Amino acid sequence: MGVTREERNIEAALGDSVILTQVDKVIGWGRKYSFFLYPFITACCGMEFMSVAGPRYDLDRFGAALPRFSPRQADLLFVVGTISHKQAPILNKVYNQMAEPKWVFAFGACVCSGGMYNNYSTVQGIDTILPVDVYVPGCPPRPEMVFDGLLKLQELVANERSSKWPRGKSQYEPRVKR
Amino acid sequence: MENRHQLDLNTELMVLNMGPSHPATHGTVRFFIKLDGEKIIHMETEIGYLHRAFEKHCEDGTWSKAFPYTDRLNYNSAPQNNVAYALAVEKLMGMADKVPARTVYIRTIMCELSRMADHYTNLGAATLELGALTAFLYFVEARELTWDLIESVCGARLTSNYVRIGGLASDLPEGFAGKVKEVFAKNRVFWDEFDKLLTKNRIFLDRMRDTGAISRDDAIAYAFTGPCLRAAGVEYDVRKASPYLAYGNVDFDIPVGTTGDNFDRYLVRMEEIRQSERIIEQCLAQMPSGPININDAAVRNPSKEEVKSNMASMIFHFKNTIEGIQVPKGEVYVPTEGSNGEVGFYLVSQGGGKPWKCRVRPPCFALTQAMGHMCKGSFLADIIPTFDMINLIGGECDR
Amino acid sequence: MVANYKKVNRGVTLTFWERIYVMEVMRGIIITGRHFIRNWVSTIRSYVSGNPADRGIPTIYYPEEKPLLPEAYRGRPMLVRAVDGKEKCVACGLCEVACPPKCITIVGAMRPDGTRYPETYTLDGAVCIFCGLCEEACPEEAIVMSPNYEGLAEYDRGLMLYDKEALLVPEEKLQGRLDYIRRRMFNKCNY
Amino acid sequence: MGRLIDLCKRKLGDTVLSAHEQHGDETVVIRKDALLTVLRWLRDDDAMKFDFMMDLTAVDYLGTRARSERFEVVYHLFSLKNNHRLRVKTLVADDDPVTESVVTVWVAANWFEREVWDMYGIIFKGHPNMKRILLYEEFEGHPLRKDYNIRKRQPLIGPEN
Amino acid sequence: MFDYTYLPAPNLIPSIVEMMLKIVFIFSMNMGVFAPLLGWVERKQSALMQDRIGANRAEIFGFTVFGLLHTVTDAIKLLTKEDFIPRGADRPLHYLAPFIAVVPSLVAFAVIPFGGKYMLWGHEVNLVIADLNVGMLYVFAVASLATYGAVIAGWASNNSWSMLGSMRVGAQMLSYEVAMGLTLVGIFMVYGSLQLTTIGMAQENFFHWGIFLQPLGFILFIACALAENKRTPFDMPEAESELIAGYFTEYSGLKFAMFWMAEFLEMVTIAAVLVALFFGGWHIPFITHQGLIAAMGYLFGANFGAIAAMIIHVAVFWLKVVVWIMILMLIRWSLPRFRFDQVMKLGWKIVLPLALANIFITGLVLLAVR
Repeated sequence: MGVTREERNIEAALGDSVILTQVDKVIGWGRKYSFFLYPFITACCGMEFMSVAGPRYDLDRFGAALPRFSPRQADLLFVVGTISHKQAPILNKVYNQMAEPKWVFAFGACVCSGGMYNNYSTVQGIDTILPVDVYVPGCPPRPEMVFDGLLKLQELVANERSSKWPRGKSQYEPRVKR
Repeated sequence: MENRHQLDLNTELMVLNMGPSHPATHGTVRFFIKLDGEKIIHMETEIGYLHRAFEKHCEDGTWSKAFPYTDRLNYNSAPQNNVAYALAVEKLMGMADKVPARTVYIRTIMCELSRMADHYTNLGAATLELGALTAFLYFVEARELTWDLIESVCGARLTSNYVRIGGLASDLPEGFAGKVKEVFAKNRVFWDEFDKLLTKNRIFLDRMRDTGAISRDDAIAYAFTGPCLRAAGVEYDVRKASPYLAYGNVDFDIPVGTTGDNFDRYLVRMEEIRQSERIIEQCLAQMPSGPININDAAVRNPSKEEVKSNMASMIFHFKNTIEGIQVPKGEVYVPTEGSNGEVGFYLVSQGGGKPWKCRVRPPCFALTQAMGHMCKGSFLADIIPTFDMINLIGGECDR
Repeated sequence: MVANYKKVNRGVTLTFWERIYVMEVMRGIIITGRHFIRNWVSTIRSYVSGNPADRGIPTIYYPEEKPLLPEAYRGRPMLVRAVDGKEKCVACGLCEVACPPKCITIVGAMRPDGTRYPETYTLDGAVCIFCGLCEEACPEEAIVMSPNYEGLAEYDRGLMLYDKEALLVPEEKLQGRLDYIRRRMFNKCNY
Repeated sequence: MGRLIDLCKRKLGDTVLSAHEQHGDETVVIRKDALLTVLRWLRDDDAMKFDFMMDLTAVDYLGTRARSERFEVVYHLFSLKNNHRLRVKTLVADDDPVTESVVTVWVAANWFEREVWDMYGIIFKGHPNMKRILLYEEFEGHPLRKDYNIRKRQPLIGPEN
Repeated sequence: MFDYTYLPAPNLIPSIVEMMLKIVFIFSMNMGVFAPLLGWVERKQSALMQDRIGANRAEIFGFTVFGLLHTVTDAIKLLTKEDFIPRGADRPLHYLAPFIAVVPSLVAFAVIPFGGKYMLWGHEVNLVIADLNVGMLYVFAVASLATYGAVIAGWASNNSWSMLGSMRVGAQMLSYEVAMGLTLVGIFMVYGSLQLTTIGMAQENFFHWGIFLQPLGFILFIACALAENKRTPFDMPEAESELIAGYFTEYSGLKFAMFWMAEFLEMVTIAAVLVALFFGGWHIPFITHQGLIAAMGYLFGANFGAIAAMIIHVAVFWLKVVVWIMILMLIRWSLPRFRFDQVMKLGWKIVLPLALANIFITGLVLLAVR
């Protein structure tokens, strides 16, 4: 039944034993080819995301074609499109709801840095509220750029130590409860 | 009557919060739904999750810097917004008739190409949310081919930033007409397959027909425009009512529905794709040669050669870029037919290089407003086709 | 040559065969099944022959195969290094002004021979929207939108802050784009 | 002067504060207190028949006009039957930003008026649900007013910047 | 009522060995081959239908095996995923639900014959785990248990979307179970038995296959079976665009995988029932059961010939099952989904009356023939 947080802590206490590193490798290999996405699509980049998943580029080749709209079943939070301040608490909530291990993929300039929307309503890069693993610039990025990012993420995941998990919740709490 | 029925069965109303991260709401809308079983008793729509301060940004920059922002209004059909904005500024400057004929035709072609791309996306996404993933991906590929055309002209797949005040960013590439022919031949196959898969499929028909219907009068009262209005049987299309660009010179049909339900909207959009192809083919046949920009250094940056060789041009180039194009005082409203409905730019200039106000009339805004009206009394599942056929584009609705 | 309003055919009257689901389901299956078999056969053929062109599917196997980009494609902006090894940029600052997201910062300086050059030229790749307005604003053809789109993804936002050295590219590598903008965009015959 | 302006002036008399035509767009400025009656007449009269309220917005003329005329609420009307357009404006003062709601005339005005309230802080009397629409309730100020700085952020989560 | 002959009375040891082998075979076929492989088949098949290539990049020492390894990576990923139980959930039931969902589709296989009867060294081998004389009733009984898994999952999750999903499951499964039972009454009347082996043997003649004798029953059964399986066009309980993930919205990791597996296993069961009832079970068209055994016996000798015939029959059966699974997948990926009330309408107003009419007509025809 999965791995509970307590077991993770034991692993962390044991440190870098050889067996654990080998296990990490196998787990990393498994994880890197099996991302279940949570597409958090808000804006223009979503159209490009359709293309990424579409026949021409085919995200499924990387084993990441199964979008799960329930955050519990997703591993990779694809933040696609501008995040406004109104949207930010929801993004944060979705991130907190995701089951470990989880990664965050910043898709497009708006998500990376706010892009051209340096104004009162736009979050200036989601890394101000969440930990982000890979940034893909472009407005919107070409599907090839997205795959570059995905390959980088796969590399990151393959070499991850299990002691990294759990990542826990986002460090911020919304100011207003709704 | 309804109350008594509820008392009899002693059902409890269920309040459901749908979105904004719900798969059917495109991430930008939240519905508060009161359900009696699966029936919608009351529905409220909340938008604004993609408010990106379009107007404030336009007021912040020069006239020509607004183009990238207009791209991202209706991002499915960026060239249309570019064109609409350029037309408004040109009209405000009183030089609408000085734009070269070739530019007019190229703009028409780009408008129609993006309309096709928009409808492909919209219809595809609608079927995706109704569960037919395969049909969706056929249209994604068709859109991909259309985008290839747009990219070969504009240099970007989605956010084209192609039109300029008094001209265009670049000329059509060599051999464009031939490529268009190839792509259209392929797209027609996809269109036919999509049509065969869905139009007469009873499952699809039952989902679409008589759901989300709006009467003619209600559609007018809610200021519907575009395919949704025409589906309700109102004969109104800006391209016909007040022809702009080259629409007066081409022959095409404007599909009109009868009942204003989702199925009519679907049919109207399907037909518009075919008509757009017709318009483009005619435009390509009529395409005049010549320049694509106004030869007026105060409006359109002069060519690079001239900037390098001519001091006056150089000064204009610097002034246009730094201070912005000087637009006389005044105000203007220019309606154009976007893929979702009337996209109108209302510009106010107080003189100088920056817009005082740059307002866009968002067709989706008015359409989304009627969601509660259209969905009342129908089932939870009917929200999906209705909302898809409204074609809410966050960038345009929330700006 | 006028537009006409035309009622769409609603196709309301389904025939009996269409009403009973079965025939329509069969038709749908035949269409998708045709795709399935065609693509299956062509994919196997391409496995055997090793020729990607044999695949009936439009999928591009990205990291191994690259798409064919049109000439007009705007990738990441690059600075042009002239044949003599110096940057073409004269630090006039027009691109800085023209950039809608304001991602460019330039500090200009003077060479001993009196020509201006950018001492630092920073472009924030995380902010850039690839709109091409800098290219249009540049009077010297010193910044152009290269067809380069690869390797832009990063683990850290700070790494996307490109300095002058990262942006400078020899002129001959950008020749295609330079030709294109001279021919199709800012050519005199276009005015 | 355009045909519609003439018609308006003849019928409405001194409720029309001013009128002008530019680039073929006809504009009438209406006294605020007569707004509802005028708009209703514009909708129902056969020569006018403005059944579409295409757009409703406001403009902030801070610094270029007297404070009593700071805001303009702009209605873009369209008639399907007669295929003509008219722009109707009304002036709203800075210290008393209140005007009549036209939801009873055109249902479509509902969200547009909420948006104007959100962006400009103009209150529409008689509106059924005068709440912010694009921004969130916690937002202070009205961003499209000329005195609101574009970079003044009020985040709901994360660091203040 | 019950016929106890299937109990291993006369020669105990070979019977127990036979029984164990059969159970192991079916279990490994389902859990070891079909559950993981179907994930891959579904992925690849849908990809090719949609002009894509599908998962093909997972590699181990440079081998990608047409993307088969993605099944392994998925398994590893899901095994190491955090197991999540939402706040306010009913913990024991939340744990129990996925098991309740998986087990019935496995257990239902006990009565489905995947081959005929063969004499091996004087011991009769009957290729069905439990040759119940009320076989089909048992399948119905067990299949209806699966409903509980979904309903409990939705209820235990403390989430309104899950709840809606499980409500839909309950309603949909109940209504289609009734219809499904009735659609098969025609088959029972024609073959005069509820025992699946008897029905299987009766289809030895190609023209006595269920599809020819009960065409309407076949179409209705497919509709009901799809509805029972909760896949498009009947995937209301888990409709992504309506209910996010339906009743298993709040499940993660392995428990989510179990729901997934349950769906695939159900598909195998449905395909197997279809083949057993309508497509001649293990029979090859125009070749009789004894004919094949005799032919093989002529080639390899009596015992080994029987083994060869057995292998051929089992292979034919599974081949038919695989073809049917692929057809079911084609249906799943080609069609849009119904609306909930339309599903109910279809179930109660169309399928059920038609099933009754089918029984009536079958009865009349049988009367006329006899």
